[in-house]
Formats: sequence, C-alpha cells, structure tokens
Amino acid sequence: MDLDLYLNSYVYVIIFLLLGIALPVGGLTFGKLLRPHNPYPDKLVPYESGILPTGDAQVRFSVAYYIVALEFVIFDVETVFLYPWAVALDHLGWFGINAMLIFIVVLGLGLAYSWKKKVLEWN
Amino acid sequence: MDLVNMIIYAVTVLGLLLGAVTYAILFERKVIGYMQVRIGPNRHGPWGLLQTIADVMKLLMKEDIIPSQADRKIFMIAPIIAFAPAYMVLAVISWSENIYAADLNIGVLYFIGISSITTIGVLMGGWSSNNKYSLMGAMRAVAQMVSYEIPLVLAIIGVVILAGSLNLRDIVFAQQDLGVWFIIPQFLGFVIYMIAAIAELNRSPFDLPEAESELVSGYHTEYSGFRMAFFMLAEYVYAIAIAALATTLFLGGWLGPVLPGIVWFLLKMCLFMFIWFWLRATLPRVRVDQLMSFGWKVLIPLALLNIVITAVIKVWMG
Amino acid sequence: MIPNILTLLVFLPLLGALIVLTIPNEHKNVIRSIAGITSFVTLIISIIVWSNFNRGLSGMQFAENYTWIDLGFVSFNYELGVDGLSMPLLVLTTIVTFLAVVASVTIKDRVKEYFVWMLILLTGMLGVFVALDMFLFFLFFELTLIPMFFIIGIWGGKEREYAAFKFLIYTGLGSALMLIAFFAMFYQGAMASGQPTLNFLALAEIYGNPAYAGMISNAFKAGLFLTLFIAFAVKLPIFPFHTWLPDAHVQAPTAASMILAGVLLKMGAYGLLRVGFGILPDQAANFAYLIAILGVVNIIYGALLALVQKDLKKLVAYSSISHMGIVLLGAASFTTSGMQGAIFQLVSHGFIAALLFFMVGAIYERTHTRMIEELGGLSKTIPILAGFLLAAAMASVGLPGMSGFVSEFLAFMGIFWASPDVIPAAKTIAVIAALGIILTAAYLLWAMQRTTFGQLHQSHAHLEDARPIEYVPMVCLLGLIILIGVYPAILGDVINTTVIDIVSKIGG
Amino acid sequence: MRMVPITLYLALAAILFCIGLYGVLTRRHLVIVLVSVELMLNAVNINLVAFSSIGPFANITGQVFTLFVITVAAAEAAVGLAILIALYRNRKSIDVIKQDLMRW
Amino acid sequence: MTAFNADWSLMTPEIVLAVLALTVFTIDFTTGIRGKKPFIGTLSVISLLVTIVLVVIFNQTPGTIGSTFVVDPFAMLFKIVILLGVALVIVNSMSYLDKHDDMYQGEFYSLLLFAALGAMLMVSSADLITLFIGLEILSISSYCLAGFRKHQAKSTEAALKYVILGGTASAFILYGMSFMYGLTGSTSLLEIGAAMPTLYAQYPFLIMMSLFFMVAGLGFKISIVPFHMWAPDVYEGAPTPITGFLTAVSKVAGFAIMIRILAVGFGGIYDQWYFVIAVIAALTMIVGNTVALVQTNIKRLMAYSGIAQAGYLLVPLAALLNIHISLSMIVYYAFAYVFMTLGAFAIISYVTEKENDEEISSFAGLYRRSPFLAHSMTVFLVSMAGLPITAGFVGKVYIFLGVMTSQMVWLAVIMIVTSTISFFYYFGIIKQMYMRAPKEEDSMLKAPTSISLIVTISLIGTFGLALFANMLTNYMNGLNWIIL
Repeated sequence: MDLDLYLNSYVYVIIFLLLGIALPVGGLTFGKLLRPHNPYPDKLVPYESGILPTGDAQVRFSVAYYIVALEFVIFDVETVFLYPWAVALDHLGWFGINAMLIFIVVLGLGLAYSWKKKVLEWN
Repeated sequence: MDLVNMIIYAVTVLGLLLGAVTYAILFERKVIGYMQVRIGPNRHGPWGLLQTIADVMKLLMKEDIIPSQADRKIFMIAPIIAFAPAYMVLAVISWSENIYAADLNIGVLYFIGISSITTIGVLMGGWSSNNKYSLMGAMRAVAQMVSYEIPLVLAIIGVVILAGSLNLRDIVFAQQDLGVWFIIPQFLGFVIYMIAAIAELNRSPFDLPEAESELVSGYHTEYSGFRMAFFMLAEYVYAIAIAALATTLFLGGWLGPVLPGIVWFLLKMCLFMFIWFWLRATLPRVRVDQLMSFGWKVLIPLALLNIVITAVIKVWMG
Repeated sequence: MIPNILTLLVFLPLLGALIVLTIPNEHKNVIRSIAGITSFVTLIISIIVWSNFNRGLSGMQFAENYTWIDLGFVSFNYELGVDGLSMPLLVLTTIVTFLAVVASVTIKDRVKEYFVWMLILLTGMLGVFVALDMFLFFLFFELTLIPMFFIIGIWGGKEREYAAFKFLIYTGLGSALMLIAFFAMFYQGAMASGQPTLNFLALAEIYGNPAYAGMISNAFKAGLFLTLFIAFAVKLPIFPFHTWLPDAHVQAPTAASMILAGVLLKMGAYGLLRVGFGILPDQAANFAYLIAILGVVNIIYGALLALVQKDLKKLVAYSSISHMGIVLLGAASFTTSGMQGAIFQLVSHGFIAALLFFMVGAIYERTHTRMIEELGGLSKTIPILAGFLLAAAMASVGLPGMSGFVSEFLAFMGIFWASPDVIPAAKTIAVIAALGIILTAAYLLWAMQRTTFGQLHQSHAHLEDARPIEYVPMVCLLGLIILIGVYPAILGDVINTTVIDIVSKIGG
Repeated sequence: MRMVPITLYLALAAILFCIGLYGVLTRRHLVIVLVSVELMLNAVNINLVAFSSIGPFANITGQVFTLFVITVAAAEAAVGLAILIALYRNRKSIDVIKQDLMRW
Repeated sequence: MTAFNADWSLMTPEIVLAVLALTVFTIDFTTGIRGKKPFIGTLSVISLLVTIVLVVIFNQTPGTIGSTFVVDPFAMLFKIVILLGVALVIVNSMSYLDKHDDMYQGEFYSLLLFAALGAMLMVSSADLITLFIGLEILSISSYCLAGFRKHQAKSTEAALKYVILGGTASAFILYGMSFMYGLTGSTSLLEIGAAMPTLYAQYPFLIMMSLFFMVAGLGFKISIVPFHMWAPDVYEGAPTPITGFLTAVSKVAGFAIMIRILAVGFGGIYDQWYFVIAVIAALTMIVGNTVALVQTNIKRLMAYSGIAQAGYLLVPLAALLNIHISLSMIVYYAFAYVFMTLGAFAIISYVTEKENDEEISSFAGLYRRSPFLAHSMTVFLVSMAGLPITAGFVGKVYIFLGVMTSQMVWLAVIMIVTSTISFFYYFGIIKQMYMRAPKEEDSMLKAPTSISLIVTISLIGTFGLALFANMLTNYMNGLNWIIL
C-alpha cells in the first residue's frame, strides 16, 4: 500500500512532466496554423541595437562566471548532506549537532577562504 | 481509472495555472499602475480583464523567427526546458489537506532539484540565440540563479529541522502541531528565503538578467511570438510555484480558520505575489557586484548561522 | 688470537674508505698512503689468519655467527668462517689488492674516489670468501659490482662506459640466477628438513642427508646445479657466458684488471666449488662430464681467440678464459689431485694474471699502445719490464718451477686419472686439453717474440724502465709465483684437508 | 503494482557506465570528457540506489554511499573545471588531441 | 548505533591532523594569499611530526570504530610511512617554492596536509565508504597539487590528465564497490569478507567482475600496468616535489587500500585472483623497467621506475604466502621505497631547478659540482636498483625470498631479471653524474639546508633500514597485522 502510494506519486510527476512538455509543443504546433511564416535574411540577423552584428556572439566569458559556477557546485552539494541530517536530527541529538558543527565550520572556512581570495567579488 | 483521475487533476492544475498566470500578469500591471498613479490596462474588456488574453492571442499569431545564426535545436527546445520544470514542481504542492497530487516524502528536495533545471533552459536560450545581449543576459541570469539558490536551499533547512521531514504535507502538519507557523520561529530563514526567492525569479530589484536599459530583453531577446511567451510563462509559473512553496513552508500552507484550506492557501500565495509586485514598483535595480556579494557574503553566512541556531535550539528543547 | 678477526679483516678496508673520504681531494699522496696502509694491514691480518689456520681441520675456522635480520620464518645471519677452500683465496685477495693499490700510483685523476671504491671492492671480495650465509654471500657478491662499475667506467679506456655497463649487466644477471638458485635451494631444504636455514654448511648437510632424499628430487637438484653453474659461469667466465670479460679487462685500468683477473674471476670459481660442489656434490659428479667438456672448450676457445688477438691486453684477457678452463677441468675430475689443481690454478692464475696485466699496463703507460705489432724489441729499451713480462708469460705457459706448472700438472693428472664413472672419456679429454696448453704456449711465445724481441719501434727508443714503486708488485708477484712453483706444499697443506673432504663426499 | 526487476536498473547503469567510458575514451572536447566521467559516477549511483532499495539485501547504506559519491563527483568536477580553465589560459585550446606536450 | 559510543580516541591522530591542517589553511589565508611563507611550511612539518607521535601513541592497541575505522598495526605502519613521506615532501617543497613566486605557498602546504589526512583515513578504513572518502581526499588534493604551477602549460596538462583518468579510475572502483554492496548489503569490508566464499559460489561472475573493476581502478591510482599510461605524463608535468609525493606517498597509500580490500574483502577467494595479480605484477615490472630504458627526461624515468617498483610491491600480494609475511614484506619495502624515492626526488628537484632542464643530462658531472648530492643520489639509485648495502636491496631480497618460497618461480625470475635490466637506467644516471663533464665548469652547487636535511634523513633511512633491519623486522614478526 505504501509502495503504491509512493509509486502513484511518481506517476503524477511523470504526468506533470509530459504535460509540461506537451503544452509548449502543442501550443507551438497549433500556432503554426495561425502565424505567418515569411523569413528573409535581414529578418534573421541577430538583433544588435539596429546595426549589423560584429563578430561571433558566443565568446568566452569572464572567468568570474566559472568561479561562481564552481563555488555553486561545491556549496550546492554540501547541502545534500545537510538535508538528511536535518531530517534525522531528532535521532542524532547532540552527536548530530557536533558533527554538523564541524561540517559547517569547515564549510565556513572554505567560504572565508574564497572571500579572502576575492572570488566573491564581481570584477 | 486512477490514471484518468491523475490526468484530469494535472490538466486541471495546468488550466487553472494558465488562468492564474493570465490574471497575475494583469494584476501586476494593475498594481504597479495604481502605485504609479496610473490606471494600467483598461481597454480590453471591463477593467482590462481581457488584456492578457489579447496579448496571448497576439503572440500566438506572431511570426516565429529563428535567427539564421542560432543553434536551431537548442534554440527550439530551450523554452520547453525552461517551462516544464516550473510546472512540474507544482505536482508536489498540496493545495489543501485533501487536494494534492504527488505526496512525495522528499517533496522539498524534489522541488529544489527540479526547479533548478529552469536555469539550464535559460542558459540554452541565451547561448543558442547567438546574440550578445542574450548571452550576457543568460550568463547573468545563471550566475544569479545559482548564487541565490544556495541561500534559498539553506534557508529551507531550518524549516526541515523543525518539521523533521522533507514531505511538504508533513511540514504543514508540523506547523499545525506546533500551533504556530514557521514564519515565527524561522523568521531569519523566511527573510533569507524571500530575498533569495526574488533573486531566483529574476524579479525586481534583482532583475539584472533582463535589465531592458542594458540588455534589451536579456536572454530571450531573439525570441519572438509564442516561444517568447513560454519563457514569460515559465517565469510566472515559477513565481507561483515559489510562492506556493513559501506558503507551505512558512505560512502554514492551507492552515487557517473558518475558510476552506484551499482558499487560505491561495490567499497566502496572492500575498506573496503582491509583495513581489510591490517591490518591483518601489525598489530600484541593484548593481551586479552588489547582487553577487550580497548573496555570498551575507545571505549564505546568515543561512548557515540560521541552521546552527535552529539545530541547537531544536535539540536543546528536545 | 684476535677475536672476530674475520670481521676485522672484512671491514677494515671499509673503515679505510671512510677515512679516505674525510681527507680533502688535494692530498693525493696522503690518500694513496692511507689506502696502501689499509690494504697492507688487511694483508697482514689475512696472513695472521693464514698462519693460525689449523691445517688439520676440514671444517670452518674462525667462525662467527650472529643473527642479523630476523624475518620470522627465516633469518639472515651474519655468519663468517674460512676453510681450506677459502683460505688461499682470502690471502690471494689481500695480496693482489694490496699490489693493485700499489700499482695504482698511475692514477692521477679523482684519486680519492678511486681509492674509496678500491677499498669498498676489497671489502666485498673478502666478504664473499668468508660469508657462510647465502644472503651475506649474495650481498658481498653484489657489492663488488658497484665499485668495479665505477672503476671501469671512470678510469677505464676509451670504451669504458660500454664495458662498465656490459660488466654490470652480465654479472648482474649472473647474480640474479644465483639468487634464484639460492632461494630455491633454501626453500626445498626447509621443506624437506623443517629447518629453514641459509647456511651453506647446514644446507650441505640437509642436501647430503639421505633421509631427506625423498623430499628433494634428483631432477630438482639437477636443475639447481645447472642454474648455479650458469650463474657462476658468468663470473668465472665459462664459454659462452664470457663475452663481458674481454671488454671489461681491456677497458679497465691496470689495477682493476689485476683485481678482475686476479680475484673477481675466482669468486665465480669459489662459488661454484662452495655451493655447487659443496652442497650438491652428487649433481656435480653427474655433470662432471659436461663441466669437463666445457673446461676443454674454454681452454681451446680461449687459446684460439688469444692467438688471433692484436691487442696484448685482449690476449691476456683471453688467456684468462683459457686458464679458467683448467680450473673446471680439475674440479670436474673429482680426484684429490684434480681438485687441488683447480684450487692451485685459482691462486696461481690470480698471481700470474695480475702480473701479466700489470706488465701490460706498465708497458702501455710508456708506449701508449697495446697493439702487438706496434710493440717490439722492448727488451732493448726497457729490459727489466720486458724481462718480467717474459717471466709472467712463461709462468702462464706453465714453465716448471713456476706456479702455473704445478696447478696444470695437478689438474691434468686429476683428469687423467678421473674415475670413468665420473668422466667416461677422461683420457681423451685430458689429451685434448693438453693440446690447448700447447696452443697457450704458442700464442704467448709468439706474442712475446713479437713484443720483447723483434724490431724496435721508432718512437719507443727512449722509454723509462721500471720505477722503484713498480718493483713492489712485480717482484712480489713473481716471487709468489716461483714460491708456489718450487714449494707447492705451502699452499697444499692448507687446502688438502678440505679437498679430501669435498672429494670424499662422492666417494671419489 | 509490479516491481521493476533490479536487473533493469543494473542494465541501465551498465549502459550509462559504458557510454561514459566511451565518452572518456573517444571525445575530443575536454568538457565532454569531464561530463562523461560524471556519467560514469552516476551509473554507480544508479547501481547503489537500486541495490539499496530492491537489492537482495536492501538497506539504507547504499543511499548514504550515493550521497558521498555525488559530493565527490562534484568536487572532482569542480577541480577538473578549474584545471580546465587554467589549461585553456595556457594553451588556448581544450581539445584532447592538442594536449600533447608530453609523449613517451 | 555504534558511532555514538565508539572509542573516538582511536581517531585522535586524524582529528589532530585535520585540525592542524585547517589551522595551517586558516593562517595562510588570513595572512594574505601571496608571498613567501616559510613558517607555514615549518608549521606543516611540525604538524606531521606531532601526528606521527600521536599515531605511535594512540594506534598501539588495535580497535575499531563501528567497523568502519580500524586501527591495527597495518594501519599504523602505513600511516607512519605516509606521514614521514609527506613531511619529507614538504621539506623538499620549501626550497622549491622559494624559487617559484607564481605558486601560492600556503595552499600548497595545506593541500599536502589534507592529502596526508586522506591517506591516513584510507589506510585505516575497513568500510567501502570511508575508504572511498579517504581515497578521494587524497586524489583531489593530488589533482590540485599536480596542476599547481598554473601558468605552466605542462603542469596544467598533467593535472588535467590526472583528473580525467583519476576520475575514471574512481568510477571504476565505485562501480566495483556498488556490486560488492549490492550482493552483500553491506559496505563493511569485514562483512563482505565474511560473506565472500558463499557469495562467490552463488555469483562467481559478478564477484569477479566487481573485483576486476576495483583492481582496475586502484591500479590506475597506483599506476600498475596496464593502467599506468597516465603516470609518466602526470609525473613529468607536475612540480617536482609533487612528483615525489605522487610516486612515493600516494602510491604507497594506494597500495595499502588495495591490500586491505583484497586481503580482507576478497581474502576468502584468494585462489581465484592471486594469479591475476601475479600477471599484473609481472607486466608491471616488465613494462616499467623496459620502457624506462628509453627515457631521457629524469622525471619520466622516475615515473617508469616507480611503475616498476609498484610491480615489486605487488609481488608479495600475488605470492601464495601467509598474509602476515606478505604484509611484512610490503611494509618493509614501502619504508625503503619512501626513503629512497624521496631522497632521490629531493636531489632531482634541486638539480633540475638549478639547471632548468629535466633531461638526464642535467646531472652531468654532478660529482664535481656537488659531491654530496652525487654520492647520495648514487646511494638512492643503487638502493632502487636493489644493490647492497641498502634498504632497497634487503627489501627486494626479502620479497624475492618470499616469492621463491611460494614457488611462483616464474614471477621471481621476472622480478630479478627486470631488476637487473633496471641497472641500465639507474646506472645511466650514475654515468651522467660521474662519467660526464658538467656543462659548465666550476658551477658548484650549494644545496640549501632543507635539501641537505632530506637527503641526510633519507640516507640514514636507506642505510639504517638495511643495517638495522632487525629493528623493523623484529617488530613486524608475529604482528597481528589486520583485523579480520
């Protein structure tokens, strides 16, 4: 029974997923019937404030973006540990608190480190 | 039979959602209008009630332009990837004690996990357009969204500690048992959540990714017609989802006296929506460097602190 | 008697090396004298050991035994001792090394390093002859590689690096085989007897004990013996494992050549006798025929190659190969006289080869050539050196009254009277081997005829004859050669008991 | 409801693992190579979670393991990307074939 | 829940090292990121020494924490080797870092400390999860360290190769582990080991497959053939002290867990796999030694030499011996290996830096330029070649004796023949040092104190382990190595 409920829930998820995809696909397909289709080269040029675009747009970005991404990866994954811990805190008691304090201190040290390294500054 | 019911539920939610978005847009324009001592949309239908519908019709009939230099496949699926997750997360929202779909025991995690996929859609859209504005907008959006996702997620942990569950319904029940909504014991968490949520949604004052004065229209500059509509739709659906989550986590979900649960739930959501529109009307846009350092240097440490305090108090109290 | 005299003997040179290390590079003479003194004192000690050696005992004397590394299932022990087999070689080593150190006055470059390596080499060589534990034996055996590599590689001739590497790899592979055989022997011995031991004597007892014969198959023993034989054959060297030797000898500096030919080759022979014959006498007897044939091949092959050499030093090197054949021949005969001959030949060749190499070196130093055809008429300019060269050659040929004669005589007698069970066609072999000796006479006399006599080369008209310091090695070596030649008993009574012991093991 | 047999999960994981390995071995773009490594790690996660819930000895340990694997994968990806950036700055290319300063 | 009432004092060394490492890390970033910080290096060395003392004190009596963390003589000895090795690497790095302003000093040291911590955790773990965590702490720190000269293309390239292949290797290990877990429902090596024989009878294919994946993955980490291809590139590109770290410490630690997994987890089906290990060991020795012959870059040469050495270390594991004897051999050789390798690397890093040239020819004439370094290098090389009277000799003979008694004569033959072949390249370096003229005359090298210190310590270790081997072997005899 429990398992049924469990699986039913995921059937919902799948239905939502399919609907979420179906709506835009359907909408766009349906829209084809209504909308005009008249492309010509000038229309298909990327918009650059009215003048012709210069150079490739897919340039490399500032390294700051990468670093933010890296920081994000680390911190986001650390939260993975915090969630189970938060749920189970009742059972863990002070032991859990201590363990997580250590964890958070280390995490905080990492944050302080990146702060000091000026990773958190935006240019 | 079950399956049919499920589909009916999902379709209903979708329909209602589209309606809600339609009127949320109108609501926003009206609210901001009045705040700025304007009337707002008022031509289509009484009180401008058909304005958004007219807009949608227009968008539906606009030409679908795909720039010649765009990465076609990615360009075409980006709106879908942006929209679908925003809608999917609604599967776990429990609108009232009896109206709910997926009762996942990891509801919070599901919500956080799925909602982050939207970011990828944004990035894909911006990148594939092959337009400098789009790319800049997308990059900013992504940087901002990932930066604020962490405080958002950390802020929720406080609630999870108190409730001892990741199930959204259990969290509401926990507030029922406690007799007080989590906004009280988790006020710090709530504030962090609100700020982070606004940034997640790219809403004012954190709407840098689509700062029209700098970046035209941000990551969807090159999008036109119905494709653009889906980006817009995704944003609003996501806003509704975040509001629903906030309601569940901090405002006791469907809890409330006299009125039926669902009404309470929707009212609380509307409150959040209203706050966001209000902020948009009042606050100027922040600078990008302020935005980033605020998230990393203030919100994250605060969120960590909140976790520690919450945990210690929780264990202290038994 | 000095306690632990063997330890003192072995490690004294190492101590000397350490002292040399502390002396600044500039004081070359101080370094030379310290090295000389050290090797001389070592020589004295070895003579003390020699004179205190009880001729009547066949077992190990001056034994020392300490546990060194205990591995739980077996221990590597520090076990030393000498018997009639190692005693003469010990003295040979100290004498040749001392003389080589004296002969090293010609070394002018990087003197300190040279003598350090020389002294370490001495320790290694002495260690090999006194070690009774397989691990210790192997350790000293390998230890000799490094100094020799350096000495050849740094102070050698034009092709020194090539020669050094060839020496290193060949003998290294030999040692590798040796180690395999050692440990296989250890394991089977331990399995059979239940007593894990690496001691040569204990192993000899286990392998000789008929009670364990069931556990130790003959095939295993045969394989073991062959492996050991090949391992030592590289060092000895026995055809076809000899190719490193000409290169190494020719490229090595004079003193190193003396030691190489005088001592290092003997380590191979010693190992073969100590381990191969000592522990597996029955297998040695089984393979005696093969060994004898190989001995003959060595004699003839070495002699033939020597015959065509244009380089005097190479000629001497090949003569070494040839002479080592006699050792094999003697040992293979399993008669008392043959075995005596083998040991006599070891000692005698040690002195003769050392003297020959010294002479070649001394001449090369003056004429800057070793090509036989470029030399000639040396007796006219440097009569003394030429005379000693001639004497050495005569000794090598086996002139009566010199040590070579005694050893060859004994060895041939041994092989001639060898039991037909051991060597079926002993007499034929002896005859063929004797032919080899004639070849020896041929190439040596021919070479002497062309170098000491004959036409004097223009550029060699004014050469300095023997320097005083050079008399030391020359006179000593020649003296010893003659001493053994005219009074073989001085050597014989030391080795006899042991030889009889070895031979009696197979009832010969 | 009928259960999905565990072999299907294992097969899925195996396929993912192979795809990842194939990617590591054949792709030229270093980012894709890194992603392929992640794919392999995710195959492991599927395995662990499958065993953890419907394996012959189902228990929670597998999921705990998965958390650690995820974390480590993230850390590895972070380090990998950081190095990738440094490499790009030095070489102006992130093509595997061009990373050939060292050959044996 | 055993974690609550476990005897956490067993973990004291690890905890202390973690705290000290974090302290070093904190001091570093609070004093500014750039600049020379010799005091941090000193502090790191002190931390490691303190930890060694603590290991000796607290790891004397065996014990476990909830069957995930075990303290036994095996763990203790390996920890000592590792910590000693890292301490030597740090001392070596101090002079190296002095010359390279582009490297952040504090991070370097703290990464090394974390790596040491990971390695310690790893050798003490009896649980797949703990083991994996330890491994990854070590690996990830190593990736960073390998690419530490971030402005140098070679270094970053090395790091990238290392990351990709290391990550792949981790995936292999994990994939194998996932099956172990799935089949036993436990990640505890002890439980896996207990279930192994019956399990093997049920699912022989799955067990062998998971074993294969683990061996392959761990093989990557310790660079055994055929999983060694990354090693030379990474070793060449990495900063030289780090190359030393990777060849010595990282490899030894990898060995430790490989042994732990094989002995404890798969010990029950030893008959099924020892032969595979034997073949791998043979291949490792053959390939390592022969390919080393053609190397001209000293670091690559050392990489191949390290591969060969890994082969020797693998041999006792493949030999059908009592596990305690095998472990004695491995630990003895590990000690010897760390001393000789790190001693050699101290000299290599100094000379190659001075010459700005990593070819073997940069050693030409070293005997004249710095006799002390040349002689010491000779000792280390001789030890690596396995010639007397060095620790490498005793260690190799010890292993050789063991494998002979296990009657795997072919393996013994390969081992000794390949080590003879290794004479060629080891003595090739010696040839450069003694038989070739230096490039410029009168370019005396004056080794800094730190280098001299390591070299001296390593010399003492290399000789001491040989001459006083008894001290170690007596201790190891009859040890109850592993908690089974």
